[in-house]
Amino acid sequence: ALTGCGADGVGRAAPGPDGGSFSIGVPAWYVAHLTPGRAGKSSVADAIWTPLTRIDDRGRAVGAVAQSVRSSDLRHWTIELRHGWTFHNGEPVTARSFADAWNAAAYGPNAMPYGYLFSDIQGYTDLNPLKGKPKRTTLSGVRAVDAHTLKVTLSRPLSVFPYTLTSTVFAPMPKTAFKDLAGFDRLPIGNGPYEVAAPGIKPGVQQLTLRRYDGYAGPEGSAARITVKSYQDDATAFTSFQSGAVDVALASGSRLAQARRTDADDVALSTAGGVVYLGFPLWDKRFRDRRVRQAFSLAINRHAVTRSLLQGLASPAAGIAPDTVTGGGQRACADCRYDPTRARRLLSEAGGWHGRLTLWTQADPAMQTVLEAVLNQLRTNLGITSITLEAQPTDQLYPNLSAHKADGPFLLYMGASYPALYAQAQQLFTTGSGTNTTGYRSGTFTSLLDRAAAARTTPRITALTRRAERTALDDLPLAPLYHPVTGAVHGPDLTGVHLDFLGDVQLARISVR
Amino acid sequence: MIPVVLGTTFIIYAAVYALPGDPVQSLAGPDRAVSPAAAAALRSHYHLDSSLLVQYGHYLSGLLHGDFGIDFGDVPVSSLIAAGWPVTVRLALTTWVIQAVAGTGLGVLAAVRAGRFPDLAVLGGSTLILAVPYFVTAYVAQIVFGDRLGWFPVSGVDAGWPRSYLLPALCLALLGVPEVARLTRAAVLENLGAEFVDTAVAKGAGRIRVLVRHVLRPSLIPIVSMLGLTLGTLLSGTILIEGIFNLPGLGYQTFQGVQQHNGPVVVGISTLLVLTFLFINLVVDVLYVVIDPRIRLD
Amino acid sequence: MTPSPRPSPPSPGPLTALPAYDADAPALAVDDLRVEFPAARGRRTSTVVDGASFQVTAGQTLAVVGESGSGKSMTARTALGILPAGAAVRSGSVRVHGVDLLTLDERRLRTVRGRHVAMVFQDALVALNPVIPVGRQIAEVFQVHGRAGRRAAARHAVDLLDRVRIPDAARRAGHYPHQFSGGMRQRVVIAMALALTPQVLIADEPTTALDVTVQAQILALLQELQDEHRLALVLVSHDLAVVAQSADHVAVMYAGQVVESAPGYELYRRPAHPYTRALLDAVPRRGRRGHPLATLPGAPPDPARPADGCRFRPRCPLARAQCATPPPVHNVGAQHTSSCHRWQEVTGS
Amino acid sequence: MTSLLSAPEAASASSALEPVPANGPLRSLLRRPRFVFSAFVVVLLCAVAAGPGFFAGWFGHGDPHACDLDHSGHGPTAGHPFGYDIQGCDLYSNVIHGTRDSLGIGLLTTAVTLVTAVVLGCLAGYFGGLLDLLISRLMDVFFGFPVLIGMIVVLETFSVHSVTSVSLVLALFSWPVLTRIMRSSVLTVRDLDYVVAARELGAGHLRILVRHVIPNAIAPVAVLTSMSIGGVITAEASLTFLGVGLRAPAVSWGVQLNTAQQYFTDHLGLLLFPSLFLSLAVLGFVLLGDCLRDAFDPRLR
Amino acid sequence: MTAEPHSTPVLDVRDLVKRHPAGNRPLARRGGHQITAVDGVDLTLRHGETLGLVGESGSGKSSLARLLTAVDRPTSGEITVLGRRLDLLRGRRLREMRRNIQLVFQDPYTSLDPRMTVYDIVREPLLIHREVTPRADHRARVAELLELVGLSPDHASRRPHEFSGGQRQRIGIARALALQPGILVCDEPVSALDVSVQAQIVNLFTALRSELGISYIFIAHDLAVVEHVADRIAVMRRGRIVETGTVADIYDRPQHPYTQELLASSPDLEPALRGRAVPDPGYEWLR
Ligand SMILES: Nc1ncnc2c1ncn2[C@@H]1O[C@H](COP(=O)(O)OP(=O)(O)OP(=O)(O)O)[C@@H](O)[C@H]1O
Ligand SMILES: Nc1ncnc2c1ncn2[C@@H]1O[C@H](COP(=O)(O)OP(=O)(O)OP(=O)(O)O)[C@@H](O)[C@H]1O
Ligand SMILES: [Mg+2]
Ligand SMILES: [Mg+2]
Ligand code: NI
Repeated sequence: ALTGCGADGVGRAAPGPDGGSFSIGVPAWYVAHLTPGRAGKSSVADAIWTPLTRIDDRGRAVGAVAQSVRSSDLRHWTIELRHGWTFHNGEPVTARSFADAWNAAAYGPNAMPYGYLFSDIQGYTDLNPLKGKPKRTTLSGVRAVDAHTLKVTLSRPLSVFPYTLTSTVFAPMPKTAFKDLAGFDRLPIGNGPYEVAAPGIKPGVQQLTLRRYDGYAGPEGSAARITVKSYQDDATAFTSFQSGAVDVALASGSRLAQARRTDADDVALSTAGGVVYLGFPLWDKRFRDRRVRQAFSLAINRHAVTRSLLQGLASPAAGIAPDTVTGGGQRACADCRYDPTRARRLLSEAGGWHGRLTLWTQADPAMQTVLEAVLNQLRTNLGITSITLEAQPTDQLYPNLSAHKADGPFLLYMGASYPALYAQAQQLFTTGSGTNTTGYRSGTFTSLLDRAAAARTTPRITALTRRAERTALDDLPLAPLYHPVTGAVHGPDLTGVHLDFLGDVQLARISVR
Repeated sequence: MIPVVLGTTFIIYAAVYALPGDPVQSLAGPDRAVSPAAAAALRSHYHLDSSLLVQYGHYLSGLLHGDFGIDFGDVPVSSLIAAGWPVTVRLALTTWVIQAVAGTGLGVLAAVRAGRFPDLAVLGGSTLILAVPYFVTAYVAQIVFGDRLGWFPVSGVDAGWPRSYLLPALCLALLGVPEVARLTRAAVLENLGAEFVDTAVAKGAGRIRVLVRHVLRPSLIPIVSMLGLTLGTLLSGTILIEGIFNLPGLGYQTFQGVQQHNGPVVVGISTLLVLTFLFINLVVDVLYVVIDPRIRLD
Repeated sequence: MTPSPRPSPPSPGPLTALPAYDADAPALAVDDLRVEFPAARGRRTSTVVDGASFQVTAGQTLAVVGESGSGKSMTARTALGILPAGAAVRSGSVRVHGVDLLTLDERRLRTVRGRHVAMVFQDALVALNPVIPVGRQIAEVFQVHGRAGRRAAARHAVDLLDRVRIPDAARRAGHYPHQFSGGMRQRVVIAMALALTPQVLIADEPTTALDVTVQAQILALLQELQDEHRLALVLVSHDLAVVAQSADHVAVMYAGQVVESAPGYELYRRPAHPYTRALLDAVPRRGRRGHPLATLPGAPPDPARPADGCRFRPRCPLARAQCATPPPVHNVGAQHTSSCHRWQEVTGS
Repeated sequence: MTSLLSAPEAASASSALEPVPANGPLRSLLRRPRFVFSAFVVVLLCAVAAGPGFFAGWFGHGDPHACDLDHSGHGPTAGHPFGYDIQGCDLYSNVIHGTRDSLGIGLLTTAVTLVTAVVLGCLAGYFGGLLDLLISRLMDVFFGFPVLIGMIVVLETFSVHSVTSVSLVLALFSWPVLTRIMRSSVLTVRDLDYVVAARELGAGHLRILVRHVIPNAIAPVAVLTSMSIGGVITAEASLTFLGVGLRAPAVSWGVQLNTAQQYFTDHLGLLLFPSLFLSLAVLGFVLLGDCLRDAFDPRLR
Repeated sequence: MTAEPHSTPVLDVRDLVKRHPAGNRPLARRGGHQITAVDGVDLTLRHGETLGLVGESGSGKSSLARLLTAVDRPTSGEITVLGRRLDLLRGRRLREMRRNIQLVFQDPYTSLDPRMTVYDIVREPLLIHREVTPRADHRARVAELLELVGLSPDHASRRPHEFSGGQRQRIGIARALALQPGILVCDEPVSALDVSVQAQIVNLFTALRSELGISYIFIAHDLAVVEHVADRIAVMRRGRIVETGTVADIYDRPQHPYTQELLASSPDLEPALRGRAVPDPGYEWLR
């Protein structure tokens, strides 16, 4: 029954002449924070904020608030803003709005968790000294030339800078924000297609109402009102969806498989722009020998894992990015096949396996299940009997990896922060990257990637990054396993439910029938 | 009191401090590593860079000014508690009442019919309940009663008390009902053969009266202890159920606090719980004397 | 009795409404009662009451005396259908004015208990609920029979306590059993039994813990009830002096059987069973200080291994071969019976 | 001195005393079907725990680690009476092999908890005063202490997820409940007349506790204990659920149940079979506890 | 026995007071009402003597008995047992002292551990004070004690609830006798016994006294029994001892009005038995 009860938050999508309303169930962290520097990327953030650039349907970075993003040397960028953009309170969006927002996000004492994304901009280290109070409060590399021109200087050439700008972390903030950052976090005034209705987020209140912002300068949102309900548990969100309490919910794993079996029309799928890989601890001498790593990679039956265990909700990987990502989808990895005989032979050539093998992963049931399958296959195909599994919360796992304390292969997911192979390659393999978990370093790779960063055209960047990827995967510091598929389920009266490259539903495009 | 609170807060603070893992990492999201500079900034903001004693001292001095600290989103812990406490209390009390009523009722029934069908049924039921982890039961109940049958809301507290709380409370109560029931059964059996029960029968008192006033009443000590305990543990131990049923109670806050290593949040909530326990146990101790006047407590 | 301002008997009530009710029948008639603890765990069946019979008419007192462990309490409890766990009634009947209590259903029995037939249990401390103030325990009698509201019942309870000579009754009513002395508890139990002025009172050693002055008062109270309300009293007692003073009739029990039954004065003058005689001889008497008291050699038979024939045979100096057969009940005199083959020798000597 | 007490009448006595069947309820127990059943179940489970290989091999596929993803979640087939788990391993042999760890955790935790509870409960209830105050407040702290942190801290500090460490952690957070119950019943018993009588005989505290207080006060604790074995095994599943319990390739019912939780809508067997075994174990121990209780109930003898 | 009977005091009580807190409501027990159960009692018990204690129900006899055996602690006053201040003893000393002074509880049933067999109950004192009887003899000793109080040793494996009131009372007596204490405080030990068993117990007490020199405090309501066993009698009323004297003094020349009332109310069997010869225990009448 379609009774209009959107306001009290119970239930169903309600159509209306103004576009109607619907509700969506999201993980709690989506609505834990709403300030750009704190929120991270999520569909809610996307609805509230519009940064300078956005990814179009073909995976390219195109202007959003920005008219153009240009650079001659890939270090000094000039950004021209479009006219007519306003915040939800009517304040115009100017270059200042961006500069101030970025400064606030990057300023250490503000303790914005996503402030580190600004580290490529010149002056970032001044705002975040390793010790003591920062002497400056603004990024020296960011300058608002006039109301609609922003000049940015990076600390190194970066051809994909326009891509990085797609993140909502780079969104602007109005002047009122800086008076009370904490209060703003709960009831922000954004510049996106939807504005946050009072009272915003409140402890103990699990829902947030978004109202279409009619002064939006971009493509207007189709629904007039969106109720966002937060769930502590994905399974609950899914069950709530089934019972009709929300109209859209994210889903994965067996629940998604089940939904796809029963009701394929109302399921939106997307191959995530990332990879699940088995990384090798290159600091462990047992894994110094490439043949050992090859043996491990060859011993894993990727197809069996994706088909049986993951019920088809993943595609076997032979590279670090799927084809949904610019440059992704190439068979870069020669050893990402299933060949147990060769695996066994390689291992014995390398001297066989000695001692106990520990497989690591993050404390996440889905990952653990996969790792268990990997474990079984290693046991069967390589004859390693003494294997244990170690699952740690990420806040333990990552420090352990970067301290080189893990003593065995680790199963991890790496998602591109923007849909370009470059991003994946950069995050996974560059020396010094925080997400280079394997400790891989290679001169060839670095120079190839540096060249890619300095390249001027997209095909050129892609070609160079692909070469870099192949180089790295030849060394096999990690074995890509699969590209997971994420999905969303929605009610029959919604159309336009799409997932973007990171698996987020784009709220503005959902319309109610 | 004061030493208990001080000791507790310190122990818990220390435990949170000792939690392995890096709070800053947990702040930054699942698959990112934080740059050292940003990490340092976060640490100093939340005083994570100082030693345990300094942190604790800082916390205490805040406490003296009525400041319970902030969570990692800069939300005051006091407002977190203010928001979560009512939910948790409602859930706990609902559960507790179900447990108390169903538990003692079934226990008495089982004792009176010891060895016969009702007894065996209670035993069988308890066995089955114990054999399935309650989070599994909760998911099943959610799907069956919430979704398929639609008797209860699947999750959240939108439908208010009691509708929103019934299903989670029932699931949670399942944990305690067998215990209370079996405890009651044993206690009642113990007193069923007592001579004063015969006296009551000789007076012509009815079955129910004999059972309730003469058998159950003197058997209440262990039952009351148990119920006191469960009330307390219900307040503190609802993390899983709150998560599954998406109730915005303290459980979720604690869980987050633990995951993020946020001393003030965890300590704030735990201290509240310890105080509650102190109070409940004090009441229970007093009840002992009311129930059985022969007991003296010094 | 103050609390129940009713005219003299027979008191109307659930019992009188029963079809089998017969106002002229004996107030209590126990016939051929047999109570056993059935065999369990390598233990034999023990028959603790073995064919006991006696009766008492309204307004009269029947005293039951006998060896410790001879089944007096068991008989008394059976009469109200309150057996300890494990015990079973094998045969017999307990009739109150013709109504067999043993065949009444639980619901009817409940209306009779406490109201028409009341009982004073032997062990006063364990007979009182330790966690309920004594006043309320007494008041409960009124409440369960719907004879008074909460407050009135409480007032009646205080009255009753006063009547059984508990000093400062109003305050004491709020105390718990463990705060009372042995004798006081016993009086509480008596008060409870008397609350509704029952037609039959079975009192199991009601005055053992009372000093003689209070005992006299309690006995006088009972006497008064008998006179006014034709209370039938079954008095289980060891105190032969009390029995002599107040019993119209005495039944002597030995090893689960009633071995002799006689009007009070007759039993003392002319005991017709060797056990009765031994009992009388064992009474400590004035002026015999320094002499050991007469005792009965040997031990009573184990109820699990009863000797066939006369139960007293193993201890009886008169035992002959003839005693190996169960003795019949001999009429010794008016209302005087004895189960001894050789009763003549006992009385004759 | 003893001359009189061996007076003539008593002379025959010494020989007459039958050998007392001293506290030997075993014989009568053996005659109860419930006891026989529960003892059988418990012994069987212990045997399975001791030598799972033997039992697991009954249907010809005894290796819990011989898995083939192609069979993931398949139902029962010949040789695989329970079907396959999500990893394509034989579910039957997994359940059988899970007995050891599960039962181990259940028994160890329960034993540690019981001993602690009895000792501390007696100390607090019997002696009272300062000791009671200390123990009670310690319990309050433990009650209010977020179990989750405790478990994570301890388990991560041990950094082993073995049967022993999991058991100890579970025990660490379950003793206060039993202790308080024990304390309460000790409180009711300690001033009863027969305890006073024993004291009057000159009995020391230890004797009074062991001979009089504990036997008369233990019933509630015993009841809870017999149930807690099952509770602990499922609690282990919750720990795994929270990510701090046992983990694969350790096989325990808790681990299996936890996995089942994700898949039970599709593969009910994953939930059913471990639960079935767990029920059996719970039933066995609860019944056994019941029988023991009955056996030591003076009135039911 | 060495000491001259009736000379040395074994038990000496000075100005003993016991108050029980007695509020109606359990929570308000502190500071509330008090019941003075024993109110300044002075008492002396000599070696080998039996002191009969009679008095009104509720007059504090049991309370006094419990004080004398250190079951309860006095509110004030002194208790000297065998030359030592009982009320000051603690711990081990007290436990050792208890071997010498034993109590037969007024309520037999509640003072028996329901979960123990009679054998264990009667044997327990022997286990506590190991020096009394060697372990090997325990079985025989328990059987002997049971026989002494007229119980069948067959009953040793039963539990208290399986006995009749009188039988329970005798279990309590057997337990108290096990240690052969120097002083035995008996709180209505024969109240639930029929006269023949009562006679047996009374004879036993008398015999023990003459053989072992046990001193008794014997609380009873049956004045005939008291007269039979006691050397001296103390009459209690409202927490005080109102009169003490030899048996002859009390029975023949009662001074205190309460004593006189007591004697007057005592039911007399003599009229009923009038004319019957006083028998010998030898059953001559049957020969
Ligand atoms: N639960 C029981 N199991 C076995 N025998 C029992 C049980 N209860 C009582 N008896 C036995 O039944 C017999 C009769 O007991 P009862 O209490 O009727 O005696 P009584 O005549 O009242 O004795 P007393 O004068 O000592 O109270 C006794 O021999 C006693 O040992
Ligand atoms: N634990 C207690 N709490 C409060 N009052 C008590 C307690 N024990 C005894 N009393 C009171 O103390 C007084 C004396 O009791 P006590 O038991 O000593 O009397 P007694 O002389 O033994 O009487 P009886 O002959 O009836 O046994 C009584 O009024 C009794 O109510
Ligand atoms: Mg009796
Ligand atoms: Mg007394
Ligand atoms: Ni609706």
